[in-house]
Amino acid sequence: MKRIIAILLTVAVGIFIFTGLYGEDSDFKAFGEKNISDTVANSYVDKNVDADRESPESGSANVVTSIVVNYRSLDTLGEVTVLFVSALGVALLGGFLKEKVTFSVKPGFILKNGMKIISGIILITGIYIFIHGHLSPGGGFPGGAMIGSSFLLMYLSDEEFKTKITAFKIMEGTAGSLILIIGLAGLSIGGYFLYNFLPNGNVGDLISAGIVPILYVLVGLKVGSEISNLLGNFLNGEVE
Amino acid sequence: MINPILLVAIPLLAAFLSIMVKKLSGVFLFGVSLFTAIGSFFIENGSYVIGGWKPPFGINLVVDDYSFLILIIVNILFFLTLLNGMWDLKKNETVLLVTLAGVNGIVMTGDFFNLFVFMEIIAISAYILASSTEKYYSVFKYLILGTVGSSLYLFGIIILYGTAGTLNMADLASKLPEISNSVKVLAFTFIFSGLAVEAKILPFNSWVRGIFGNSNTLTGPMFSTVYATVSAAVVGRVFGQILTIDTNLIYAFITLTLMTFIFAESAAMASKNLRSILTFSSIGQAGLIITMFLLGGFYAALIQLVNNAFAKMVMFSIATKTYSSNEDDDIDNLAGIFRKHYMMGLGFTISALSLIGLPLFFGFYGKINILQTAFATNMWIPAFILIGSIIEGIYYIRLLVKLWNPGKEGDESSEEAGTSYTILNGFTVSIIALVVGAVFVVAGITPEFLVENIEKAANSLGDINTYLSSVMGGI
Amino acid sequence: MSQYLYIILMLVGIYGLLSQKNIIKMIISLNILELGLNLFIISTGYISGSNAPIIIFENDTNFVDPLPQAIVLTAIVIGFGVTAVALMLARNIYKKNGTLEIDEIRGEDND
Amino acid sequence: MIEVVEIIVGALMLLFAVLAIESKKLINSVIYMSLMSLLSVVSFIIMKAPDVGITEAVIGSGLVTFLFVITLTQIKKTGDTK
Repeated sequence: MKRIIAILLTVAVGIFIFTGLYGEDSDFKAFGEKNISDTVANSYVDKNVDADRESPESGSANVVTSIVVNYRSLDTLGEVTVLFVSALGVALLGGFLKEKVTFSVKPGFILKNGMKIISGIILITGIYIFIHGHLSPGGGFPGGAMIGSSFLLMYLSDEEFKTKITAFKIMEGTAGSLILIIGLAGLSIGGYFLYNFLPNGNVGDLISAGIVPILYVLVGLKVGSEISNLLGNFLNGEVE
Repeated sequence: MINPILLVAIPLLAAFLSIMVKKLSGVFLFGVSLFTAIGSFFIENGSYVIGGWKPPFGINLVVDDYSFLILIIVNILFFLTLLNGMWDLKKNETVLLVTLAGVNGIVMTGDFFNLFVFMEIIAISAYILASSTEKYYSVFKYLILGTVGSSLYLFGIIILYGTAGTLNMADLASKLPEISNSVKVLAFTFIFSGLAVEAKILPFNSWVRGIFGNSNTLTGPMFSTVYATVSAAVVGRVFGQILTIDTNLIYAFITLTLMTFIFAESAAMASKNLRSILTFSSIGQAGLIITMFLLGGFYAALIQLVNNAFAKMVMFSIATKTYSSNEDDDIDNLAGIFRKHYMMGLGFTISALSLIGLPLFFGFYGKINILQTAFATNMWIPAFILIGSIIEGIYYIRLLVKLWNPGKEGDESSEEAGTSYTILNGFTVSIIALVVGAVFVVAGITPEFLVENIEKAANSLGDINTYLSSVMGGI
Repeated sequence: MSQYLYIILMLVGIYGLLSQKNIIKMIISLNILELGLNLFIISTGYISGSNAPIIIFENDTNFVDPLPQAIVLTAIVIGFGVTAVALMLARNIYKKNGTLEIDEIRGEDND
Repeated sequence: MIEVVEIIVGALMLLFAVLAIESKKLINSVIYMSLMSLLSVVSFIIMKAPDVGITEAVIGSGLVTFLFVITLTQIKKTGDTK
């Protein structure tokens, strides 16, 4: 009975969406026919948002990174706070279970040593991705998540790798405070919060785009330590 | 003159530092909350740009008379909630700092997607605060509804971006006439349903009973005042000023909010539990306030918003304090408790009477203006509002009578027949109750100082042109 | 055409939320809803015949709309955060009530 | 040609979504969900969004699947029937 009501309700919402979006008098652009000139993103791409800036706006080759960190940087600050609060919430909710869960299947010799190599490789790729965040695709978030998954492999593969590492908390705190200190420095130097006060250099080489790479590296470190903490808390449970 | 971004940045900085120095997090919390409560008085109106990029491209924080008033109220309420909830902090200091940053950010932001991000920050902090009372299933229902709501909200603003090409509130307001009607109806319905979860409107407020009903001395006042004010203020900004919707859509939303008002009041009439009466009263007031915002009666909505926020601060803190000291808030067993705590009883009575809207109290101006704006529209809306207000008056008067004279109904009130419960360490609660009660009475008699600020805020919400000129000519 | 599929994916997520009674299944439907929404957001930004928004040659700026990608980047990580909190809640619900079916959990609206 | 691949990937995702909701065993629905987010990485790449593809690959199919499996092992309900 409940299933039938659910189906009816979903079909009703679906009809409402389809007639609204794809009806005859709706000017919602069909798939693929949108042209970028009538959206805000046009000047992100041509990099001429603020003509009277002395150097080219943001030297970052990856336009998405320049949007996420340079043009709409408050979103990224909010985003990092969301992950910070959910990592904190997981710690508070699951905090009473101190011991690390031991699985029935003990990790064998091959698994233990193989993981040591693989998690090293994943760690380096993660760091590479968020250092080159403003040049190649990817950035602080996927890079940080890769760091988290490399530590996850270490948690799973050998027993005594304890999950309560205070170093992550320290790194998380310092990276977050550094992001805000850079923002406040931008406020005092350039008059705007998170103002890009460093010279921009030319598009494409590593030291370019002002504070964009610095911010994205800090975001990567913070996201990495938060996700490792969060996964560590998930691994804590009653030792059966 | 401090830059309003500090109201968001300083609490965040304190939150990030407080996880490193756990012992100082309490000091950080009270210090930063005091800073924002005082700092919010020293903000100048204007559009503050983030990162130096002009509004349609960058994100801007808009401080006009409306958000200035809401900022002051919300920061004062936050500080009072901390004073009330000192005993129930339970390692939540860092989460509260992040909530403070999110609350300040959501009121000031001038960008739709930024509003979504701050809404998520507030929602996740609310899930963690609410789960400090170990009622995990109610928190789970709140999480599911909250996440579905914010996903629908994101779907709505993406449709608007797909057609209008911008995410900035001012830019979108100027581009609204070009969007076709069917897309507008679709997008506004989804945006309204997204915001309705937090604003406790009918189809999405099944979570409220579990969260508010089981609240402790920190989460009770926090959710019923700070969160209620912020969610109503966001609906006021988005649907009152920016997105002008045509009449038949407005009447669709208004039927929802008025049904919320009527059902909540009648449910409060039927419940026998102090905290659940206040819960249903909060839902009802939220419905009433948002009806006023949708009808365009900003002045009445803002007075009722302020009135409801401070009245609920007093009532919820007393209700949760009695529950935490006696583990029971059934009003029959609590009969005559105010005889033992005169100060709390006085504060509770004044705020209850002001909430109903009796003359001589501040709430009177709210009720009068609500009825004025309602009568200006048509016959049905004021009829429902009157019915709801009468129901509300009945159950509050009945509640006060029961809580004042001890003993069961009927037999004459005798001193020892009253409840054996007492309220422990209620000193700060009674001080706050008295202060807020005094403010209600003074504002009831000489309302100039409060009403004239609310008048300015209502006018600034009314005219979109000053908003557009301040943003488009942004500093 | 594939935009219709992503909207239907969102509707399947909504259907899952309405009809399922197991807590883990509800979290899965929530993830399906968010995934469908992210796919829909990217599909609104897609421009056929243009390439990814990475500047390789200075003058060639025939790009897809980068703004929806910045939005989805944030939405994915928010979805991850909410899923982590939801799963921890599910674990606590199971520890407290011994079951994951919502109709077997005793009403705790207001004890 | 690329549109055909897109439609197939979209239809497969839809199929896995329905299977994830309707399957009896919890562990099966978790596996279907992670398969679906893996396929979504393919469609992100087709729609010229490499940033989002990498993020979805690492977070969506990688860590979210781990969270579900760990929660199920903690709950020991991997074989839970409806």
